[in-house]
Amino acid sequence: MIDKTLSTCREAVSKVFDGATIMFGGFGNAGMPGQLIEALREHGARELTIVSNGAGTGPFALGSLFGDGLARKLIASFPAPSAAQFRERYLKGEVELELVPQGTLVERIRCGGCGLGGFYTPTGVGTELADGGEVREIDGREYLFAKALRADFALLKGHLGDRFGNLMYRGTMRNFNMVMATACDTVIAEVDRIVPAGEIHPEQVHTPGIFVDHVVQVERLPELVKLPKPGAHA
Amino acid sequence: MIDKTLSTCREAVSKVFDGATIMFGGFGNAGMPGQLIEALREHGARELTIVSNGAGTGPFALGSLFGDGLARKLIASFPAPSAAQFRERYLKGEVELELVPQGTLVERIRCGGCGLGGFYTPTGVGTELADGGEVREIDGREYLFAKALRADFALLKGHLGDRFGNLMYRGTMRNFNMVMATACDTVIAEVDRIVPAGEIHPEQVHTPGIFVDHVVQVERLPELVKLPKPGAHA
Amino acid sequence: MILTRDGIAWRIARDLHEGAYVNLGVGIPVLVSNYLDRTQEIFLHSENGILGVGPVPKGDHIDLDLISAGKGFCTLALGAAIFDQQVSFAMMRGGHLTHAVLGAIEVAQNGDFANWKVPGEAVPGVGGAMDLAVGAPNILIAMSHVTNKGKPKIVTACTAPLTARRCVKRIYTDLAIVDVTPGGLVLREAMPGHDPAAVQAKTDAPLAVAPDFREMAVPQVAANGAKLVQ
Amino acid sequence: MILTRDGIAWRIARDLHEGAYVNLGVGIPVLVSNYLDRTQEIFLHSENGILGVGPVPKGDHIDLDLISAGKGFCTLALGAAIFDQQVSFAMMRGGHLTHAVLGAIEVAQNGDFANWKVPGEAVPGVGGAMDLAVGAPNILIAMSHVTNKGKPKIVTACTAPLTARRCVKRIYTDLAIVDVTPGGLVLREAMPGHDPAAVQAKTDAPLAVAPDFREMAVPQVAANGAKLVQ
Repeated sequence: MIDKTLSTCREAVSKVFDGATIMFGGFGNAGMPGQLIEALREHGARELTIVSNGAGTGPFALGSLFGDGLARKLIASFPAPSAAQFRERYLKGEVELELVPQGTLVERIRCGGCGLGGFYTPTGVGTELADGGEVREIDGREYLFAKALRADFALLKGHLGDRFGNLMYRGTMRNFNMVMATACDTVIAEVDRIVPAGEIHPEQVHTPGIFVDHVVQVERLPELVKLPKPGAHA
Repeated sequence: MIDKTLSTCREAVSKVFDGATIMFGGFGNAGMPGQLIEALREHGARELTIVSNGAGTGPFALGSLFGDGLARKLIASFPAPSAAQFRERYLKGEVELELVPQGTLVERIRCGGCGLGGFYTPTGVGTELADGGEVREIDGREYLFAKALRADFALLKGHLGDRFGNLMYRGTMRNFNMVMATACDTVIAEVDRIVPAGEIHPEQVHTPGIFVDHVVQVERLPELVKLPKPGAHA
Repeated sequence: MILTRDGIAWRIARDLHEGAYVNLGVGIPVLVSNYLDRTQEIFLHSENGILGVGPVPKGDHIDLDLISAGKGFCTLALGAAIFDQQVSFAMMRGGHLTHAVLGAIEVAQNGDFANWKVPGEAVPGVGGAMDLAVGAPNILIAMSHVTNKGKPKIVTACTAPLTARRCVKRIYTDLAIVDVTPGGLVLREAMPGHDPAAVQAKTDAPLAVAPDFREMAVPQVAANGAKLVQ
Repeated sequence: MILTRDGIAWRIARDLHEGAYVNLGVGIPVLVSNYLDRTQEIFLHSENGILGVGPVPKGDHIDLDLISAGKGFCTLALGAAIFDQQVSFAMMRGGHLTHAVLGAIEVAQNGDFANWKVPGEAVPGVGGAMDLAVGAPNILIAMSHVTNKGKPKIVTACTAPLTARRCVKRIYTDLAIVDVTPGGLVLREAMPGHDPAAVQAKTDAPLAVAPDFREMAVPQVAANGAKLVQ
């Protein structure tokens, strides 16, 4: 019987090694694997390269990895002004930043997951993020070359999971989790609930288990649910 | 009030012009827009370029377009031996064939739909389908360049549709329908049932209405449901 | 008399109509959602994976898993769809949205604009701005006409790092509405008390005046009580 | 004594174990599903959009919308997932499947193989064969050892149009099991009555004999009554 479930986040992240590249799902707190990140922080692997849309929004979660000095590089599209821990390390020159437009980041990860070598995007052509990049004209429009991106580990968050590794998300949890699940050697997901095999309808499996190595059930930590002021965005 | 529904397939295909490039969803009979194809055949636009995984499996549906001599070119991965109407025209030199590996076909369409210019795939390197193509080494592996593909029209089949153009599929109907919906100037879908707005749960919308122009409810024609012998494939 | 931030948003909302698929950037653009004609069906896109963002939830109707790109909680409108990042950016970069409303630091007369690298901000962040800019056929800019120090933001050529080239279609400022056309900038509307010469005086790039140039008509106060002019 | 087509399939099934994600091509490969150990959980992939293809449906339990890549009706196994073509080919080309079992016209000693362009077939069709071949880490070939006319199909270099280069890991024929290794072809098993020299006589490329070479052990008849040897 296939069983990809593990009982603790500690066990799930125990193989993460110094110097590893790790992708982190989540956009804001939705789909952000807060408990796996906390276990990773306790695990203490160093010199990490972090692939994520942002760099956290405070001292918890991703912010704590920068706060503890565990990361040497960030590949991201938007390290927000609220990502104080990252920014402090970055401004001291202790962490490198590879800034990638969000759509290009998504697509580079997708390429890495689906066996493609790279692609041409119109995004960023003529901007300083294209500096040194290869520009090619295709059918009269200029495109910028971008290369596939893979990582050693993915830390993801789903809503439901099963022993096959199948994942189902809720609301806006899907975000980066779905592409990242395809592009890493070892894929670890925390979920709100592990359900019996077959309970997730085959048509509602968002991330098929083939992409997932380990699933851990967690309770949501209240401190990871930061309540933004309503009205920030309609 | 947005209303993308139309009452007849005839009306839905009425804008198709001579020389148009048309993508057809479906793999086998699942997700194959049989009634739109029949309306297109009656509409009679000629010199069509057809983009489809195959070329039909008999005198009905896609096969009828070749049978009636309406197509001048097929871009496909697998015109099966049962695609007699296509094969006859092809062997007479009346229809051109651009043969593309299935994964490359899917990805070319996806690129066309998501604004990318092209991509590098390992598929086909060193084969006669790569002849004349650009090969590039990326991180020690050889890849073949493939260009985005778009079309003037997409004819698709969904299970449920609504007035916003949202589509939901059943079983293996998704196949090419989901990518093709993103890559064509005018996207027309036949569905088994048009449901009231809001009845398709937002998390179960497979093709968001932004990609779809027209939705028509049809009854499944019995003659389009060809019953294959069970056991052909487990 | 010039527009407030709400006033700019209100004016932009008047130009969005049924069937539009719109992404609203941070800053003034997100305010546009407060002024849309609710009798028309307009789909708001959020790049984290929603088409059909609804109003901000009230009280205990918050769903912790449902946030918009600004990271605030949101609801879903009738006909909404949820998806992942690759589909979301397919909509953006693939040209499926009809409009993106974005803030800007500078807009050039050829449609170049700069909005991602704020001067004085030591840590750069770009997000989805560049993808929106190359994708949506109608890039609408919402910004003040001049900087805090009175420097024109509509320029002959951008000096700030570009977000994208030749993509802006229309600029809405607190003072005027300016179209970017192949022939150059065209002044379409200006606030009462600012004739074309006055607008030109605050604009670095040359403005042609539209044949149907008119005074902008914006009420003092919106239905929600917000001040639109000052 | 050689294997029947069912015999080759039966023997391949013995090498597939719990947790394998397998695509079975047309011809002999699809027969493998009849001989899998049902006490082990093995996921069958169908390139039209299923992971976890179940048995062929019986009688009126047919779902018209549920077909597999061979276009026959199918069912779903416990834990199955449904998806579209782009996800399906991500699994294939992205190296996520553990095995692909494919037919072949020729296999070369360096792991090149040819299976898509059948000699004498005037209309070419390739389907997903090339994508599978470059993706799955274990490409297993199922074929007769020689052609109808007795010509060896395991060759020094392919003459038929290639499907992919240097990707075959193991060849299962009606006569033998041959591994493709960096050092060349290695004969692992042969049918009773065929010693290595006899297999070599029907093989164009040179075969080394594995240190643990053995006689293939296949029963005469399978549990489902199919004849496995002839």
